[in-house]
Amino acid sequence: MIYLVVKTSGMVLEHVEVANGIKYLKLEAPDIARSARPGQFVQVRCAAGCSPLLRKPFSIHEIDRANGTIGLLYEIKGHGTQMLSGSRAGESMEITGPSGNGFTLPGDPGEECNALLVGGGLGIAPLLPLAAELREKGHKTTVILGFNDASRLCRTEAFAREADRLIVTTVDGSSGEKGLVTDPMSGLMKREKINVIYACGPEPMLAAVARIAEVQRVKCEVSLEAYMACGVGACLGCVCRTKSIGGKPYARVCTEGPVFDSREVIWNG
Amino acid sequence: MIYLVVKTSGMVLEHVEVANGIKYLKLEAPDIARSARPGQFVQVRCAAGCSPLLRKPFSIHEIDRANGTIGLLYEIKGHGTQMLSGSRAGESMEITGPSGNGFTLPGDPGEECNALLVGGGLGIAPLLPLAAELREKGHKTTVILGFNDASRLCRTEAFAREADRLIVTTVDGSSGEKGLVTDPMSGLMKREKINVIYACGPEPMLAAVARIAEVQRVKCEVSLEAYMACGVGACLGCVCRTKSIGGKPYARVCTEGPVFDSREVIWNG
Amino acid sequence: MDDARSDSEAGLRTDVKNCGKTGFITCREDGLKVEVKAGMKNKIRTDMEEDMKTDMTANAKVNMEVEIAGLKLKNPVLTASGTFGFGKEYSPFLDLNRLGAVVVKGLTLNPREGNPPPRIIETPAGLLNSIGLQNPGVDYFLEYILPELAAYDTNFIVNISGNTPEEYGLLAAKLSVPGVAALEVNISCPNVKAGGMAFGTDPEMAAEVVANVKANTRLPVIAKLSPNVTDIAAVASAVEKAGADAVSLINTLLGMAIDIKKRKPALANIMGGLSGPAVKPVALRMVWQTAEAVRVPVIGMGGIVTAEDALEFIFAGARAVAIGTGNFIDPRATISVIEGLEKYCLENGIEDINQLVGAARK
Amino acid sequence: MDDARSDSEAGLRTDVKNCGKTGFITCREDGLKVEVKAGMKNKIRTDMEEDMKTDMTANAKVNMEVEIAGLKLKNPVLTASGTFGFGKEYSPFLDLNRLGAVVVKGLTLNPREGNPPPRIIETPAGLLNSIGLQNPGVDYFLEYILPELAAYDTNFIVNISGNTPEEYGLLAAKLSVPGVAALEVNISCPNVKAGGMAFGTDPEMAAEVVANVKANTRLPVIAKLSPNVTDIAAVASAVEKAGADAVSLINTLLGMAIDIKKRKPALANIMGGLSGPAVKPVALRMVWQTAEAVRVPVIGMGGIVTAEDALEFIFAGARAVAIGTGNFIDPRATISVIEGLEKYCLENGIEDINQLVGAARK
Ligand SMILES: Cc1cc2nc3c(=O)[nH]c(=O)nc-3n(C[C@H](O)[C@H](O)[C@H](O)COP(=O)(O)OP(=O)(O)OC[C@H]3O[C@@H](n4cnc5c(N)ncnc54)[C@H](O)[C@@H]3O)c2cc1C
Ligand SMILES: Cc1cc2nc3c(=O)[nH]c(=O)nc-3n(C[C@H](O)[C@H](O)[C@H](O)COP(=O)(O)OP(=O)(O)OC[C@H]3O[C@@H](n4cnc5c(N)ncnc54)[C@H](O)[C@@H]3O)c2cc1C
Ligand SMILES: Cc1cc2nc3c(=O)[nH]c(=O)nc-3n(C[C@H](O)[C@H](O)[C@H](O)COP(=O)(O)O)c2cc1C
Ligand SMILES: Cc1cc2nc3c(=O)[nH]c(=O)nc-3n(C[C@H](O)[C@H](O)[C@H](O)COP(=O)(O)O)c2cc1C
Ligand code: FES
Ligand code: FES
Repeated sequence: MIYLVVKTSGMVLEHVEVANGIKYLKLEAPDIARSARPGQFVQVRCAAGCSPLLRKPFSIHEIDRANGTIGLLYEIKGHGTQMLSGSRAGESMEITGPSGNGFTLPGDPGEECNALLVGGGLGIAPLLPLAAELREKGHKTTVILGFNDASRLCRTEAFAREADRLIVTTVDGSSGEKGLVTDPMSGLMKREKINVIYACGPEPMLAAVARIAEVQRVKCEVSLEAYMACGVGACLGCVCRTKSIGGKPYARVCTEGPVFDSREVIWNG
Repeated sequence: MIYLVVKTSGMVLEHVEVANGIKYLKLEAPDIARSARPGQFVQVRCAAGCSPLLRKPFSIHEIDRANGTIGLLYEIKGHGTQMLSGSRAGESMEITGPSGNGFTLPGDPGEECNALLVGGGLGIAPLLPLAAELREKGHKTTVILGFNDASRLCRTEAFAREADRLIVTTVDGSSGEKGLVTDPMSGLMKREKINVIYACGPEPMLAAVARIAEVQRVKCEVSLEAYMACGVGACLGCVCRTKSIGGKPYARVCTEGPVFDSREVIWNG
Repeated sequence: MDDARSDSEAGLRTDVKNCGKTGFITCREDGLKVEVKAGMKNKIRTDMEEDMKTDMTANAKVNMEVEIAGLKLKNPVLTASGTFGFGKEYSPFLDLNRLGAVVVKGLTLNPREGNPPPRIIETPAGLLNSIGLQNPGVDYFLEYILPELAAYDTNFIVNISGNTPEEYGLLAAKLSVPGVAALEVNISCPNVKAGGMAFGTDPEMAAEVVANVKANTRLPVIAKLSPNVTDIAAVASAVEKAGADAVSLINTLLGMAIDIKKRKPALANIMGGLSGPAVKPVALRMVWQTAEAVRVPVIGMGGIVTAEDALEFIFAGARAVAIGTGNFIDPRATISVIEGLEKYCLENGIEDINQLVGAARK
Repeated sequence: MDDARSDSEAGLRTDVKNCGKTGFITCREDGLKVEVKAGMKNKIRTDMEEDMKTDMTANAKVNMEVEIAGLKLKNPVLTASGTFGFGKEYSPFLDLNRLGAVVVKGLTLNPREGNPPPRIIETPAGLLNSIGLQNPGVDYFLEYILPELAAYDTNFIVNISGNTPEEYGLLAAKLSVPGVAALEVNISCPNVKAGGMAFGTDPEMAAEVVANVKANTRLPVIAKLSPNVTDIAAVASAVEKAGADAVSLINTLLGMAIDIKKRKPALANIMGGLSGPAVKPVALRMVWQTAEAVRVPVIGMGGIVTAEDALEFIFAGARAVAIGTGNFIDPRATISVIEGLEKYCLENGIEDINQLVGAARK
């Protein structure tokens, strides 16, 4: 696999709060947009100085090759994202990317697939460009987006444009179906044949998705998160435990991942 | 001496570049404006997080008791002032003050004084409220402002409003008289009787002013700078060498200063 | 501005003692005013703050009290020696009576001038200092400062430094007077060339110093450890054996900075002590190791600014924490740590903060 | 996106070797593109960068070359072991040939899995890591990695760690092959329970390790010192006496962090090594002390991100500097340090960077 990774300066084009504590950031970054694939990520230097110290990883949430822009969707979590949230249109920031392997698109060219995309919380971010690309390639997509509650719901309109079918769940039922994002999966998979599942979200959710996929014998790719330092495979800081990737017990989330075949991952607990 | 020192949240009302790399910042801070005296300073937390770590000291450059505002004039020097320069109207920042002793106003009430104010570079900052107060009290003031070159010249209009006479010097002659800020002093003091000199600026300049004052036997107060941590006299980090203040060799710039009788100061080199 | 002002609009009043020559009218973040009357010598009444505190804990029922070496502290939050003066310097910003204890600036037998300036410089997330133990000497403290402190209703712990073990003993004897709640034995100040450093880096000498102090006082004795050692647990165990009732750590890490423009060390003294958030991971590791090695209570410090920082130390095994450089970042840091700890306990159903001590070790 | 692309618009071309399985099309900050052809094994030509470099130094005439233990380096900027992989991981961002040397990830006799995750966590201005020396082992390195590195025109220094002094000797013997420019003896990694740490904190053991390495190689030997000691100068002197041709410091400071939510240590390994700007003052102080104690060249590191940081170390007495955590903050940090140092020399009329070594000590 060949990929491009660049250090570049991205100019903020749009920066808005799309839900409680969640922001959408659109950057001009033609070098990254040109080669980015769904499931890849960028690392953003959130502030000058050393607070925070590290560039912070965010999934690429939108890829507009024609206009040379990318979109990010992020939650204000700690100091880095707090600092990032202060940036305004016209300012620019150091970013590197696109990094990581990205999702594997299904099937041979021409073969139509029925794909299920499952995103929990901010895990919805990388699924949008994936849905777009699946649609472009002529596949069928069902997207399930799970949020804690209505105040955190966002980007459903963007997903509605790309997905054939969109299901929204909230834990407290304040929007969409009440329950976990995994709840609609079994029913759905009983009613129709799903060829491939893509999931991103908190680890317990991913583990649940992986279990369902395994039981139903459906290929499943999950996008993992890890604290990252270098982002290019050099520091070995971001590893997760896998069964056999490269014959080693630990795989680097930044380079062998962030997307893994769910059967490869050894889940905690 | 009784003073008030508060920790408060100051709202940015105005923040503009007034010369190359020099900004004027107007803050709503009624608690500070109420009790501030010329020569006192505030400490500003330039950014959340720990980059920079310390609150940075700035002279109070304008005091508007009626409107509850203060003005600061600062140079973008290092990381702290760089971060500060990004703040916008409507945002607020943590500040403490007014701190320090401030200038001693001359003479007994009713007695008219002829005061000479000498400011070099950013050392002009604390002289503006001093000029205003001297004028209010019916004293006569001559202000000499020295800049490196025309690109750094600023706030002359504000000084012109408060001073009886204003002299501007630049090192390269690109504005006003060519030369050092101390150059016009001797001629001036030959022509007329100056009762008191107030000076603020880089240390070599202050040492030169102090020498002139001593030769001419004129009372002279200088406002010193020092790296500060606590700003309230607790850490003993900001000391300068003095002849006898409090019987101790070192005086704290933050509390015994920043204004000192020039005869008390032991100049470096 | 030469008269004390009363802010009757505020509708709240508190009498605060005049602090030495300088009186304060304090005014807090929350807009409440505190009036100062010059020369007043009454016991300080801070009804307003007490009210606030009571309000907060009324339904709460969190026990914040901890015991260090037989000394009861209202809460586990102390100030770190050398960063808080004698306490009163910070009284414009907060009510000292709310603190678990104030640890005052390090005292020596004779007055000390301290090091020439520059004495401080900021480093990434840290502060280098080489104050050099400037202080008025123990006798001045006893005569002029301690009587003033009696007006406050909090514990004052006195930090001491000597050139010889005997000097420490002498200091301990002199300071064993009412008003002094405990002694903190600074065997770790890296700025005094004559001895100070050596005591803290050698377990035997550290023990000798502590033994001398113990022989000269009945006050609780806290040994303050230097982090500039290969094996902190060994030093901690040695001072415990010598009778220390508690240990506190860390003092500053020896460091330096260079002024690029001058091509000279940034501090006149060349080297200085590093403190602040930068050192927190090292401090926390040493607290963890020390809590494992000794049975006496551990007072943790090094880079604490927020309640979260304090919790890290408590979880690592610290019975109490001290805030040093944090006071410079936010003069009300101690108060926000106290309030943050209490809030954490409330939100997590913790009735007694002592339950959290060493939680990460279990 | 499965094909290598050529960006003819850029009008510039460079052939870059395919780095293992993953090929890169690199694209730098400055908008220049570098094309990759999968499977290519030619000597790397980086005409464009060479041009830039020549341009910069043409009129300049600053000598940036330094000598460490007989090894000539183009400039005094190295990468710190463990932060730069085997070099090629960073080739998308910069031309490795511009570096003074690449110090590769620490190798051990046998492959090591490393520690379980989480392995890293950010702290104020610092990074804690407990990688646990994950590496493919020396034999894999010799067979698969070293041959690839031969394509680059820079020095590769190999960092080694062993469980016994004999193991260090064995590693040294195996690695004494063409393509390895020098050995850096890691006696200081705080993450390996079996030995690593102990060697670095005891002068005698440190010397024994170095002597074993020296006996087994004719390559220059650099001893990498641990900062977790009371007296760094003593360790430095001991390894110098044992034959070390240079010393490098500092390795990471032992530290820890606690995850408040989980009430558990944030790293699976509990403790880790602290690096980054936070440690710079400690590193600089130790470089100062070491440069005073030894005659062999000192390689300084710990928190260097900018040219100003590097100058501090050079002024303190470092002949060369290494950048570790700085690469994570800015993947082109090494290049901007090199350019910044050159610019500083130009602006200050320094013809030879060696003139600046120890400038703050004079
Ligand atoms: C490949 C990848 C893609 C990601 N995509 C997105 C995205 O599209 N949108 C989004 O909001 N977030 C995403 N994240 C997570 C994001 O990187 C973190 O939320 C961010 O780094 C937090 O930075 P901070 O400084 O604000 O928080 P910190 O102060 O660093 O930490 C705040 C809290 O978040 C946790 N945390 C920090 N970094 C990570 C991390 N890398 N992984 C998991 N937990 C972490 C910390 O443990 C802590 O509890 C992604 C992470 C990875 C590895
Ligand atoms: C009482 C007082 C009043 C001041 N008033 C003003 C003012 O009105 N306007 C203004 O522009 N500046 C003023 N200063 C100086 C101002 O505090 C510093 O310029 C500022 O703190 C620099 O912060 P920084 O983070 O941007 O720079 P840093 O990164 O901290 O340092 C940049 C450079 O400035 C030097 N420096 C930093 N702090 C100080 C300091 N306190 N004194 C002297 N040199 C310093 C450093 O040594 C370094 O060379 C005053 C200082 C004091 C003590
Ligand atoms: C300016 C300053 C002065 C200090 N003076 C003393 C002292 O006199 N005695 C002492 O035991 N520790 C002294 N210390 C160390 C602190 O008490 C504390 O141990 C250290 O700073 C770590 O805590 P912190 O990171 O919260 O500041 C001093 C620290 C600073 C910053
Ligand atoms: C992720 C990581 C891995 C490291 N691995 C090694 C190693 O294998 N061998 C070694 O000698 N030092 C290792 N180090 C230490 C660095 O080489 C360097 O000494 C230290 O990080 C200080 O420099 P810095 O602050 O520039 O990072 C590692 C550091 C980091 C951050
Ligand atoms: S973040 Fe460094 S290897 Fe993945
Ligand atoms: S800044 Fe702390 S005493 Fe002046």
